[in-house]
Amino acid sequence: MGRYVVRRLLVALLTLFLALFVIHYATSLSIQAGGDPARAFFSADRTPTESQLDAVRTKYGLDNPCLRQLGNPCVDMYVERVANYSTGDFGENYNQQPVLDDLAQAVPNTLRLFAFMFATWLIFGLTFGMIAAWRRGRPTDYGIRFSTILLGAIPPFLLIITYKFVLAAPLRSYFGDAYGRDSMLALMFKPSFDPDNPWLSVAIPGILVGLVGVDAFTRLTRASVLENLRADYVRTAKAKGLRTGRMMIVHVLRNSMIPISTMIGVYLAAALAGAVFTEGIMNIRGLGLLIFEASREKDIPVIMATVAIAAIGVLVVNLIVDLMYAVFDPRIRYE
Amino acid sequence: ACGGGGGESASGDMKFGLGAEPPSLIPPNTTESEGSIILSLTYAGLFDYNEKAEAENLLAKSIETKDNKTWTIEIEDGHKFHNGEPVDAEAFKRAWDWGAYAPNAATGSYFFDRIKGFADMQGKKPKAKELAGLKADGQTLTIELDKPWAGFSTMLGYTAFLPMAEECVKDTKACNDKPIGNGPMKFDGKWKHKESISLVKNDKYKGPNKVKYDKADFTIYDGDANCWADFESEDIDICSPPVEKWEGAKNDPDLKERLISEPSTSLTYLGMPVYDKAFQDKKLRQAFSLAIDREKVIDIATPGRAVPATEFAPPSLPGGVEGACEFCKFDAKEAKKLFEESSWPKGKKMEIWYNADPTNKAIFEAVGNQLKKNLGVEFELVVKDWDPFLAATDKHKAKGPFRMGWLPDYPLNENYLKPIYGNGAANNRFGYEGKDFNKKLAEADAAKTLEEGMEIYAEAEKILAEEMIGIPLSWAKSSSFYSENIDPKSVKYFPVGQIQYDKLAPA
Amino acid sequence: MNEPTTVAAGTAAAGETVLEVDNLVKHFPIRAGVVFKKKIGAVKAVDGVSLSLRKGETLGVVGESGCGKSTLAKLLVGLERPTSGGIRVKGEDITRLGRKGLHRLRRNVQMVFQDPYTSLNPRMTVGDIIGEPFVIHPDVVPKSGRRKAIQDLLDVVGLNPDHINRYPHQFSGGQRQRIGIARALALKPEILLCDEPVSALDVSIQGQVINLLEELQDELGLSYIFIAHDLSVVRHIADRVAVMYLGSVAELGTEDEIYESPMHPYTQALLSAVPVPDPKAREHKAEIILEGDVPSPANPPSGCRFRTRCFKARQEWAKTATPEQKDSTSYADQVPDNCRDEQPLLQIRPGADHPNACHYAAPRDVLHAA
Amino acid sequence: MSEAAAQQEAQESMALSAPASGMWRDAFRSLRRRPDAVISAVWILVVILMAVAPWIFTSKDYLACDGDNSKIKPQWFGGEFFLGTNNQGCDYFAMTIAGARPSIFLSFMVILITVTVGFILGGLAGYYGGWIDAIVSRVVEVWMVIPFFLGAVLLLTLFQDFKLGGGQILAVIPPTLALAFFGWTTDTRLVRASVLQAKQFDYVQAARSLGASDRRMLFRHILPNAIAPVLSGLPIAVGAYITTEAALSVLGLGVRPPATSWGTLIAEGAPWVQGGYPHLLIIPGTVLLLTILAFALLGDALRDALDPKLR
Amino acid sequence: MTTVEIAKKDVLAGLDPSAPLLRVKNLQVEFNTREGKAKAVNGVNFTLEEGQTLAIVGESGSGKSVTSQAIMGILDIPPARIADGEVLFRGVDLLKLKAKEMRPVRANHIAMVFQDALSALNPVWTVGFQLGELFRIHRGMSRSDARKRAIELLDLVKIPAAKQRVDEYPHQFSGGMRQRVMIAMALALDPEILIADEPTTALDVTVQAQIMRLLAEIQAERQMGLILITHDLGVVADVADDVTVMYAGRAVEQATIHEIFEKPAHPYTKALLKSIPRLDVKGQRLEVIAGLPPVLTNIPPGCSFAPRCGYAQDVCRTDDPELLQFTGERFAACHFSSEVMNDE
Ligand SMILES: Nc1ncnc2c1ncn2[C@@H]1O[C@H](COP(=O)(O)OP(=O)(O)OP(=O)(O)O)[C@@H](O)[C@H]1O
Ligand SMILES: Nc1ncnc2c1ncn2[C@@H]1O[C@H](COP(=O)(O)OP(=O)(O)OP(=O)(O)O)[C@@H](O)[C@H]1O
Ligand SMILES: [Mg+2]
Ligand SMILES: [Mg+2]
Repeated sequence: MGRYVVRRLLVALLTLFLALFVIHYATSLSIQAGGDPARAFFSADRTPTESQLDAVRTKYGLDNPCLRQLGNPCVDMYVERVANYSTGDFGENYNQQPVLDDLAQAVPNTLRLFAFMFATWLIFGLTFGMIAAWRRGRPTDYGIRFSTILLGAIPPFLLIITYKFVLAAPLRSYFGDAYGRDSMLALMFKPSFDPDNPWLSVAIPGILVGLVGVDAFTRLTRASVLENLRADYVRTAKAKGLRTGRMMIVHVLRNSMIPISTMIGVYLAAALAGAVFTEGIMNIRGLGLLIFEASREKDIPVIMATVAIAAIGVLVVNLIVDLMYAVFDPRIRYE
Repeated sequence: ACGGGGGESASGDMKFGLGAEPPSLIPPNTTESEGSIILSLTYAGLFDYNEKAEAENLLAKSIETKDNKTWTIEIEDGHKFHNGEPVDAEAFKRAWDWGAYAPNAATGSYFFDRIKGFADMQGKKPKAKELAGLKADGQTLTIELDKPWAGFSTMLGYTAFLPMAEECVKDTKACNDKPIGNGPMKFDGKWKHKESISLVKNDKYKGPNKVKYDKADFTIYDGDANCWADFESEDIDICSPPVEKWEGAKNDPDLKERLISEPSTSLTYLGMPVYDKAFQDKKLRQAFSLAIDREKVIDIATPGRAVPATEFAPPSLPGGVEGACEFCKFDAKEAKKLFEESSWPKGKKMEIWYNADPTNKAIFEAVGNQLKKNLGVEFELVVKDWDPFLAATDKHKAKGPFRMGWLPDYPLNENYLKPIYGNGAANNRFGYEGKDFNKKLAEADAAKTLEEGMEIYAEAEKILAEEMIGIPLSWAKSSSFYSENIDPKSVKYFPVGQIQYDKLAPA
Repeated sequence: MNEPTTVAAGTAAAGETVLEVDNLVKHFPIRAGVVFKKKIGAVKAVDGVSLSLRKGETLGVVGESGCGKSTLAKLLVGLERPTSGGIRVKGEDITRLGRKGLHRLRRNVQMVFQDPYTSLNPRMTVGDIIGEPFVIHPDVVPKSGRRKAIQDLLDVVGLNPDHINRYPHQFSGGQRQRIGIARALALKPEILLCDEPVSALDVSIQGQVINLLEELQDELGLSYIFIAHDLSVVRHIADRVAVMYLGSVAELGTEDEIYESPMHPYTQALLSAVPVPDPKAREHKAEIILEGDVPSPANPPSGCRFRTRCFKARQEWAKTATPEQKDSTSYADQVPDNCRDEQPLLQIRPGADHPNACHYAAPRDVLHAA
Repeated sequence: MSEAAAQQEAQESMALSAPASGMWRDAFRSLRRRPDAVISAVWILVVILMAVAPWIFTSKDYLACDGDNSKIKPQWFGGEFFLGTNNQGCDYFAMTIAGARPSIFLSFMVILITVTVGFILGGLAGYYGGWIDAIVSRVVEVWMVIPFFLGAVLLLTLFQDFKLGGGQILAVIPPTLALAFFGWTTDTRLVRASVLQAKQFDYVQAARSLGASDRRMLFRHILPNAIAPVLSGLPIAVGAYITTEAALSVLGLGVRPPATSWGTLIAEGAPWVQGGYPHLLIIPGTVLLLTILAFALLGDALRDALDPKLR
Repeated sequence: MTTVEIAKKDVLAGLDPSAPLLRVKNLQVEFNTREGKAKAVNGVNFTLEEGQTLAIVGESGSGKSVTSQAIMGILDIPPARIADGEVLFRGVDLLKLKAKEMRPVRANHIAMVFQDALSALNPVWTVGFQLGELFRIHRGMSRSDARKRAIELLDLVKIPAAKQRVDEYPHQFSGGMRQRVMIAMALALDPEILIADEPTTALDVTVQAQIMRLLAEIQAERQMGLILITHDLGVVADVADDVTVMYAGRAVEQATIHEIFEKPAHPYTKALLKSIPRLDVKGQRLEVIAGLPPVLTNIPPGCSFAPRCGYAQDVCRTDDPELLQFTGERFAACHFSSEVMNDE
């Protein structure tokens, strides 16, 4: 098991390096094809002199000649960057702040958002899915199915935009008047992120985006539970004279968790997608907003570091998911 | 009452929003508005601009010149940086040297390019580390320019010319995170990047523009109008509404009392690519300009946030003449006539370029629609991100009229003419080489006094108004609503379109 | 002990030898590893099998699940490459054939699969399925004659030639198996490998397929290798029988020899375990009940593979063991030394004319025991 | 063949001659019986028609906008502007119709590309195994750790300069490519898994024992197995891609002007909700919602129809 | 070994000790399918007494499993529906019991062993947990007591090293051992009736023999009634006392084991016996039952077997013969039973 984890981690590291190289190559290509971002440092419609541009290029490491040769993968830059990463040096962003600070700020916020999203998925998805499977073919099933599909069809950003622009301020005012502006409820409905109350102010957006994903989660749970309800061992459980409740929880749920947990890695990636605009709209300083702004500014150190963190996240979650299988399914053993 | 509600020092706390994270808070490296707002509170410079955009002494006791080439400035004594260092001539000299020194890559370095010795500080390995034309002696700062220039003093109110403490120059990084200013406010803790900036009143400040509140918290947003939801929930004290909310806010009986709205000197115009044969016909350009109903465009795209531009330099600035551009009025008939006379091939599609931004899209879609409606020109919008857009226009790669804007570096009509349309000017992206125009400019440059020069510049503007190399569209108008926490009388605008945060007073 | 004699025993069928298998071995590597898969062991699915098949003869192969029957069949039709050993079809060694050679081989050796439900592509019509061999080997039947050839084949296997456009799911299990047989016959092979062709069928339908196979053999002179775990079916159809245990042949002989005088204790146990559909047989059948299951082919026992379950070995051991030994020795070790150390070869041993692989082979009539 | 046998055979097939149809006909028949599937299919057809032949729905040009008609609320049948206008004065009905083309084109194209790539790479990797599989699996793994949407955003911003033209189709190609660039992994994995599974099927072994060529094995026997699982996921994917394009438009990375898509309409219409012109969001939002819903419902129904266990 | 006392509660009221152990009367089960109602069980009658082994044979799809599941009350309703009939356990009609009353009957009075032990055991719980669950649910035992009982049971079914293996998972057991675990589970609460639905079909003959012997031993010891469902006539011949033959959802013949094999009274039984190859007899041509069983959604009038029957006359195509007693304990559903019996 320990050796398995170590070996998996080594592979993950390789995957990470390759993924980073893909991103590195994409950013290099974009500079080679579309010009470097030095020009954009000079705000207003003012043309800087070549000397000024050069100074900026030197300062931000954009003076490497390979960035002028279309198609050159700039391996030396890549190697240097990865070497720096291994010493914990993530470089500086184009505002000369340590990228590490950006990450230290963004990661917890995104994780908070995810916590609410995942909780929503799990709580609603599992409950709805199990009920729908158990009541399969009856009105309850159709009701759950239709309402989750409907919910899933709402583009999540639509929900967030509507919430922020239409609902948040009145709700905040309402609860503020009722319980005081610093009451939990009032703070929860702050229209944009509040660094002083990070958990409260991401709760609603997290739940909203989570609700949209409940659709797929319910579907998955339902299918998985249905599959297990048909299984022979459920018949055995019935023949043993077990109560329905015990049967569902002991003999169906745990078995159903196996396929459900497989999907968690996939969901994580989807969640990151949700993070980009949720964070953008709600002004949450998380990974999504960070990478979005960074790619706008071609802030390569930030782009690379953010992708690295996101990739590490995905890899770690996948590893955890794999290990979780073994918990849910004793047939799986890792050597 | 206070917006924060829960804070213990109820009165005197302000909550502001910044539309973006300032890239830097080192004065010579700060050229955009968000950084300037913070610097305007934390620093005090030699001059400040009054409502008429005239430079007034702030820390400067006097400024003198004989030949418009060598300028001597006496600095008031007794001012201190937040860390206790004195604000002397040396403080200015070291800041400007830092800004001009190319390897520091300060974005405001171009402000110093008229000072003698600037050229030696450029390049990868500059010959000099200090500006040869700068001399600091106690409280006396002597500046020698490359060439005489009457307008020099008008620039000095700008952020780039603020002083810097020695400690700040030694460790600019630390100074960026917690600026060591000399202004009415100072940092309360460090700059929380991309989150917030908290300022507290600097009780030791001796300048005239002391602030009337104790604390200012700036929430950093991602986007100008993003503060609006928070303004509505009373978490922010001043905010400009997004376009979509303008109509509602303006008509809100509660809110409309608390609106401040004033035009600024920020120009949006349509650059004509006269390097392209298709656009070399003057009549065509005039027709375009006449065909645009500027009021309508503003109504659609930027209601309450702009006024039609009918001149090249703003009338509010020295030298500006209202309505100097006669082709800038809306006259569809005349436009059509001129257009028909012009060389534009029938049915040719025109590209209109702009840099990615929702507001720009609305503006140029509306402009295109006007042209289509009034002249029958088919158009296509070409949108680019900031740097590819600049790269393309710099290199004359735009295949159609393109969006341009201009914020003045100093309040003078010249600043809207020479740096944009002058022969070989860095911002002349049109391929325009106007002999008469340049002659006029040279003449004005050589004028004895500023006033004299201004008039000749205005004549040059007339030439432009005939050529229509750029088609002025609108002057930005700053319109903000403020909360009940703010004394309405204290809300004032800089002519450049910024709230004067230092003047605000709690209600 | 006797001199080892050659394996090619059996007297039933005459004719030339069409297929010869010589010491055939197939090991499936067990790999593990995340980045680089290392071989950490091998499943010895087939481990030294020698057989021969004559023209017009049916060789039955029986054995318990996992003993390597299917692997053997796949090796013989070239679906798997042997680890070592030789397979000669009409004198030609096919283990070293290239693509072309294999292609040619397919014409001579064909296979009928176990499960008629999964061995037919549900998306193809019967005509397509049976006609597929002709598409793959276009020179067998000219394009124009294919439809006719397919219909002839349908007729041969007793299906309505008009059903050429139907899909497999429209047929019953027995009919599907006929389709599978028709497909195998399309190339007019001489050797047909049947891997449990009736195991998936109901008893009442089994007969149809077995009868068909017998008829076809008579008409076309086919040679069969008939794999089954049902000893009754094998007795019914086979001329000779090979009993397999854990990848190797335990006993090989004519149907009479194997059923009437089995030599190997495994064969005996196997036969005695088969329930006879006759309540009267209850009384006179010998009951030999084996302990435990077949060991894993990835880790077969040393010496005689059957020793872990062998009653005979235990009897032999008990003859010499002291009472203390009997108490202290675990069940698995209650075997004579030679069973543990020495793998018995498949050879003719005293007491019978057919080869077996047991150190203590002795004939015993389990079916008619009193 | 004996007469008795023939007779018996005839009997047997009588008993079996139930529905003489294949998997598709079966699926189709069961779909036809579900009202939700039928309604969804009709709506999808309407939407496809909007994309292919917008002129059937309106004669107005969505690009002919007059600032004088700015922000008219829906007039229904009472005026010139059925669904009103936006702030540029463009006919909103025409815009909504026009928005269908990029949205539909994008999602269909992305699916076409990802499925094609998925079948090729997944098929090759699953069928041949060995180093092809090693490479494909590794690349898939690498791609999987770059979150799909993040990757697309990155690509689109980095390569904004890449532009083909302003038409309703050309304008949507960059986001299409970006989404396809990161979207192919799912299909590839799905196909690969199906192929690996199918390789074990007896009928595949049977074809191999007949000496079938690799191509024949793949195309006749193996890949068709991957069709059902891939296909039943497509309607939901269509919905997801339409949403994704809309999300990209919110970020300003979707189709480029003057082309418009539902996503663009929503992104631009959303802030107007509270500004007093909710129709600017509600109309495209409803159309998008209905379309996604239709695809999702149809996908559900299709999956049920293709799954014999659920019949 | 310590034996934990189990107090067997009388879980069912109204039992009549003198009534037959189990009597199934005219059981009919339908399934709702797309093609319509499928009459999977269409009139099944039999009686089971203590210590008796009743074999139910019939080809695939003849309704054997559905019958057994109907007795256990574990059919999925819907799609299944019990259209008619009674299942009398010591005189109590189990079909009339409420779900709550029926639950304790399972495992306590009637237990079941399924065909495929691998899928019938839950792969994610240890064998010990699944065995112990019965005691914990029905007897309210503590976890550790239940585990002790589980070990005893594993010993009972002769699983070596039961103490260690009790904490292993089903996949760690071989096929034969899993089936032993299933049997142990069925025996746990000492039921009066054991239903074994094809308990050995998935196993090799050598293992099958082990399992069948185990079952026979236990049954003899406990005097349970055993219903053995199988399609293997060999197994039937080996262990059964009586046989019920099912065809297309109906019991078509019922007799003692010797009678059935010597003189079958139904043409289907007869054909079935002739169609199996025998181990002890050298091969002759096998007889074949032509045709197929009817489609259950569309059973033609008359005798379901008529289309495949050599004895069929016009009457068979119109009148459905009932399962009639004609000599002693023999029942057959055929218009021509005597002819069939006397024919050779
Ligand atoms: N491709 C393979 N890779 C690894 N092991 C295999 C492979 N094919 C078969 N085996 C193993 O080889 C052994 C023999 O398998 P085979 O299928 O030949 O048995 P069999 O006698 O046909 O059994 P059954 O009666 O169950 O069909 C088994 O242990 C099986 O698990
Ligand atoms: N859930 C169900 N829905 C519809 N029909 C069913 C269902 N379960 C069983 N049947 C049908 O009922 C009939 C009897 O099935 P049953 O399982 O009792 O057969 P069996 O005699 O046990 O066969 P086998 O020997 O294959 O186990 C079959 O035709 C089957 O298709
Ligand atoms: Mg096999
Ligand atoms: Mg059954």
